[in-house]
Amino acid sequence: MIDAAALAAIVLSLKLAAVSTTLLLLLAIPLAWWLQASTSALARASEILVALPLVLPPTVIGFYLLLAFSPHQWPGAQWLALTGSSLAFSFTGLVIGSMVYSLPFVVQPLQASFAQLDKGLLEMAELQGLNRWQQFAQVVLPLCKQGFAGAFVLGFAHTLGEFGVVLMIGGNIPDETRVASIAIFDAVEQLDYAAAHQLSLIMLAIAVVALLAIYGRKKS
Amino acid sequence: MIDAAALAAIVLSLKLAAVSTTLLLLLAIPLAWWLQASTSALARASEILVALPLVLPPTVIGFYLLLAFSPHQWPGAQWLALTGSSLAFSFTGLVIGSMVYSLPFVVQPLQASFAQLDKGLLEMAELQGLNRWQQFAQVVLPLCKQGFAGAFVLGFAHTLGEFGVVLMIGGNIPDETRVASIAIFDAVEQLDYAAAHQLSLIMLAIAVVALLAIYGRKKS
Amino acid sequence: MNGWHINLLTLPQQPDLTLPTEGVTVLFGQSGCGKTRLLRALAGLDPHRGNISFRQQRWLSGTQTLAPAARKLGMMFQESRLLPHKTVADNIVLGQSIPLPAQLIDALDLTHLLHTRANQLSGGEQRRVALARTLAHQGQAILLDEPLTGLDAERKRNALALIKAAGKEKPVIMVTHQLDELLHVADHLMLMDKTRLCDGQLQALINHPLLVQQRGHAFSILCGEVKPSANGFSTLLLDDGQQIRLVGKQHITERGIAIDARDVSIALTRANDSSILNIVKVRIQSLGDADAAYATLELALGRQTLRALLSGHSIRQLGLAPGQWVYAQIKGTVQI
Amino acid sequence: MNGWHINLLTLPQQPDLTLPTEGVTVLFGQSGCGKTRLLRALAGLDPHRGNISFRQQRWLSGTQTLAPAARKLGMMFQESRLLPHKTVADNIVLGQSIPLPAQLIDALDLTHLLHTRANQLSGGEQRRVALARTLAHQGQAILLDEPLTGLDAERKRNALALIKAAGKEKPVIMVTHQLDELLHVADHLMLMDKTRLCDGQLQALINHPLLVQQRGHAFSILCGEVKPSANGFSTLLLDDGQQIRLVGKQHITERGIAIDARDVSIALTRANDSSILNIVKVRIQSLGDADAAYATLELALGRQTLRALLSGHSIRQLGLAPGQWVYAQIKGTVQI
Amino acid sequence: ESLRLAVASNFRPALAALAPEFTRTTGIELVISSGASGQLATQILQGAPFDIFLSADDHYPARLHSSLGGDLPQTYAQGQLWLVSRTAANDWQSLLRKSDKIALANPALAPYGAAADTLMQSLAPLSATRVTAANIAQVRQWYDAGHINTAWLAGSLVPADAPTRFNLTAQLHAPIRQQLLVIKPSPRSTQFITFLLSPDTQRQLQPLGYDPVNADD
Ligand SMILES: Nc1ncnc2c1ncn2[C@@H]1O[C@H](COP(=O)(O)OP(=O)(O)OP(=O)(O)O)[C@@H](O)[C@H]1O
Ligand SMILES: Nc1ncnc2c1ncn2[C@@H]1O[C@H](COP(=O)(O)OP(=O)(O)OP(=O)(O)O)[C@@H](O)[C@H]1O
Ligand code: MOO
Ligand SMILES: [Mg+2]
Ligand SMILES: [Mg+2]
Repeated sequence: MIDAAALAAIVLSLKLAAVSTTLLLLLAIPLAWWLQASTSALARASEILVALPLVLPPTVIGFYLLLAFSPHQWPGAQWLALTGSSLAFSFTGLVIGSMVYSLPFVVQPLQASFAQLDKGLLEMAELQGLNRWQQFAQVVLPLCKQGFAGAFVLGFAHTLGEFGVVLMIGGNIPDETRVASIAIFDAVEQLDYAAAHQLSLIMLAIAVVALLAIYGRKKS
Repeated sequence: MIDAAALAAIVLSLKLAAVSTTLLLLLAIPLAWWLQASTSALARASEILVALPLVLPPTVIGFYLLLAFSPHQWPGAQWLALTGSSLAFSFTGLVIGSMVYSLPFVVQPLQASFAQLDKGLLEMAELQGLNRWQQFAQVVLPLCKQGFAGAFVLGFAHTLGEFGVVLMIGGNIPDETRVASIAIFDAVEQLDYAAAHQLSLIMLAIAVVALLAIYGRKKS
Repeated sequence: MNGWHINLLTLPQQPDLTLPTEGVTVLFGQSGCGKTRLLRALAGLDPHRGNISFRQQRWLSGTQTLAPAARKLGMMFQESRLLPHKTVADNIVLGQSIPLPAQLIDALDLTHLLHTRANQLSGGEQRRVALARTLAHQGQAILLDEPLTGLDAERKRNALALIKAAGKEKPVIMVTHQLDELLHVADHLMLMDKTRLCDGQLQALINHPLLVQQRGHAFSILCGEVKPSANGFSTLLLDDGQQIRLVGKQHITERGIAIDARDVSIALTRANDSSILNIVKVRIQSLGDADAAYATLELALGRQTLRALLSGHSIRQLGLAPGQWVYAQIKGTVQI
Repeated sequence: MNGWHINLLTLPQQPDLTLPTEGVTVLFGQSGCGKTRLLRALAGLDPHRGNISFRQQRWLSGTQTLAPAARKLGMMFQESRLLPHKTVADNIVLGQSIPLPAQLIDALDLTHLLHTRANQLSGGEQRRVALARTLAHQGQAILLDEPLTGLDAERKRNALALIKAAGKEKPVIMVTHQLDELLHVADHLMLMDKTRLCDGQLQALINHPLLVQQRGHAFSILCGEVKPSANGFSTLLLDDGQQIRLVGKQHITERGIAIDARDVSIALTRANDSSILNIVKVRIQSLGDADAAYATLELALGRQTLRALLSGHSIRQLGLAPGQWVYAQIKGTVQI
Repeated sequence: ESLRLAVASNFRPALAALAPEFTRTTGIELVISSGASGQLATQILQGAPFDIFLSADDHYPARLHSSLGGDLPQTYAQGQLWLVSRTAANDWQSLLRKSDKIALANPALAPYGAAADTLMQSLAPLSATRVTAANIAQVRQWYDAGHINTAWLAGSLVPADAPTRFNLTAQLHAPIRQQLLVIKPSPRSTQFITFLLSPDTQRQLQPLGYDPVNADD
């Protein structure tokens, strides 16, 4: 039924989403906490900075990432010097691109959730001797679980569906950067609607299963 | 400096974002409330349904919307019969498309925020004689303001940056459906990098001003 | 007409009772016995099965329930439940189109806090704001869940007077664990434990085991004709012609006085050189368990009963016996 | 060494005091006077300026502050602050690697609730869990912000005993509005109003205006040699050779007894036929304002002072005068 | 009066250069929407309000014609296929052999990509990584940003400063025919087609990177 190329694209998409979302959460959790806790001007500026990528179309973000990754530009040159390989047309590049693009979708629900957490419980937890990590695991995580679920869902699903950035910096290389969203786009462009429908359905099915797992657990 | 076409695109983008976000909030607020309050299977299913559009690339969502809007299909035919005009390639169509695509980004922060609201305050408010609307305005809104700010920012910014769906159902028609994100994309495609940079900067500036207005108010 | 008819099948006590139309009903019972759940059931906040009606209104009938808002109740929750972003003034009149209740605010010492936002209040200040809000509520009844916790003695006295006054206007149900609060405001009593709920007049239930178990010793309630204050005294004229005199600003109410059995001592002769004002002649009805360290005696005072808590030692030393006439010295009284 | 040295410039009372190493210090003051703020300052929860040290540790020095966790304090907040998603058992041992404190749990009647999640508890149950958690804390001191609100009398008695016991192990500071709680557990007292904070031994401050104003009448504290219980009595041997006898299971502690001035009456002769156990011979030191409805008399009892609240009427009738020897009848006592 | 044109991205600059002349002589405004040919075709199938579709190839117009009918597609320009590089090389075959990364448009979507693919197949096997772009403009972007040193481009997109460049149009077995299809016949549409196919206009295509249409095509 499904050809090997389509399957490879789906597997790659899942891998990209899993890696990006994991890294994103690691980055977004402390960031969101800082944004809601701090009243400094720096925090307000960062809040805006995080939201900014939102207003540019993904392909344009991809375009700017393309410029940033360029060996002629400082960041790209640094990366090349450090790792010996280029970020463009690589899985690592896609991960970075997806993270830049999905960051606000992960930070915002977390930040809103943290803002509503009863800070008195943290005071209590600190006096009871819980360290930072325990406070996070035993107080913040369970009490903000809706926020975490929201952040995870938005981040994961958004990365699965990510397309504009990947299109720009990916290069459509099978097994490396040819993710499912690109494959569906290709099919539509070729007016191969049957293939597009099939791939779309598979993506939706995967999403339903993933969401069921999250929301099913959440409400119990 | 800025040519009339670029200006028209920006104005159109702002109009689209304003209309879509307003309608989205009107739709998403009761929806998010229901999703967090209800324990019914229907609510869980709807929760998943709302998040589903996320996993498909925007151009593919645009493709399916295009099919749905088609006068050969039931929804498009109904609309045509009712209004005498087609949804595809119209501003109204863009609004609907943006709403479908941005709905999860508005619903999720609201839902997370509502889940953390102290329901005891609503019990109190009800006994004090506040009606539904007053409860919303005087209890939910001020206490979930971070969630509302998050929903608004994600919804508005995302619609400003919306591109894939608009590209597909809009048809890039000047003044009607050629929004700024498409204009930037066009400029990049035409290798007119200067125009792309200029438009991107304008969009970012608008975003900074809008975000400042939101976050500035929020923390005071 | 009556206040509440309550018959709830979904509480472990399965309460089935009728509360009076007016006055303060105190709901008393151990922590965790279900007091808050009962108040919530009355307010319609949880699903229940049974029947509740108030005056002519059906509030619950089977599982058909009248919405909380339609019951028109003022309720003070065990937690203060203020809107943190609103000022004290806005919290007090929340949802009620009334002017600021200046008298209440003054009596609860909130005037200086009117423009403070609720999230800047101390715990006791929050309680007072919540109480003001509830007492100012224009509804047809008031429910108070431990309204006086966290208040200092002075504020508590003022608050009790307000609650008592509110009971004159509409029925009030108040949860408390404190005996002094109960004695000050209760017209009617509901005594609850995890399985039972019984109710009745304060007079009838004052020595109910559920109450005595909590406070440790017995009370008496004496009623009589109240004579207005003269040269510093109010006088309660008992049915056998004897008098109880009370000094001070507060006057005896028609409801009488409550006397802690600890505050009653016995003498065989009337002491003429004692500072104790109230010495009444009584006949010993029963001695209680005179072998124990302490025993509660029941003393006939006219048609009423006075109780005295004496040490077994004293009982034996004085050779007290049922039927004997003795003098009861009453030191402390609580005007109820 | 000492417990706390506290010198805070950022509280309106500008407290500057030294608290003892052990025992229970009660912090008493009107609602809103700043008690919670002081406890929070001690716990390091708000920014402050000044000096705080505990034993040899500097907790605050200028604005340099030791982190709350490093102060190793058990603190019970005015709100219970339980983790709603955890069981009672998990809440009690939260953050402390200790086994479940079975004795505490039993004394606070929480055994049947150990596996209940905290969001399913009644208000009083929450308070008890929070108290158990705080008393089980392995830190070097304990802060309790109104720990007994919302508890019924029986639970309150048990909790007071636990708090008193905790004070034997490490210093405890406890906020309360309730006089009975204060008398039962206070070794040391901090009296606070919006502008002042003074501290001292319970004995020294028992009739401080800030305290009397709240409760309305005076107290006496009598100390002496305690003689072990014999045939149902404990005896407190006063310095002039007279005795106070107390009946019952509870025995007099070394700290003595507190006597409410309301519970003391005066007779000119010793009544031999009265049930009042304790009649002591005293000399009137001062009469107070005998023209008022009530007056507080000071009575010399050996080297100690006993206070009696009498009606002006009685004082005039008995013709009491300073220097006169009379008999004081003591009805109620509180063992402190 | 205006005429709505849906034009493949690669031809848009050329069209923009020709438009003023057309408007001046006919008084008809051109409303230009550009995009990927496949995307424009999809939209037209769903009723997009365009008068004329200018595709990057002959495939999409044929597909549309089979569903919509009407006049047959017509070739309006012939594409030039170029191989450009920053690396010096004597011939295009050795250039391809020594490149490590080669960018081309997706053969499945773009005729330039398909043409490039055919030429590369003839040299197989090549060691280079093939980086595939969604359209031919993207190939140029990659080249510009320095990610790619060797790229297959349309004549209209060849950078003026590329050190190595080969026009390989002649190597192709079949020309790259960019065809148009009239979606909504009208006198204005006819006017435009007449203008575009006129020898005058066709002559102007050469400097814009396209070969004129042969009279016999
Ligand atoms: N977060 C806050 N921000 C500003 N002011 C506050 C805040 N919390 C309390 N206050 C004010 O500080 C004063 C002291 O408050 P505190 O909570 O210490 O009182 P308290 O003595 O504990 O009273 P209570 O017995 O009512 O708990 C009060 O006037 C209160 O209004
Ligand atoms: N949300 C809840 N879910 C399940 N059980 C609850 C819930 N709230 C209270 N309970 C349980 O119901 C019983 C009665 O609770 P309730 O709050 O009515 O007690 P209460 O008499 O008001 O006690 P307190 O004096 O401590 O406030 C308790 O055993 C309590 O554990
Ligand atoms: O159809 Mo194009 O010319 O590859 O953008
Ligand atoms: Mg309760
Ligand atoms: Mg306090």
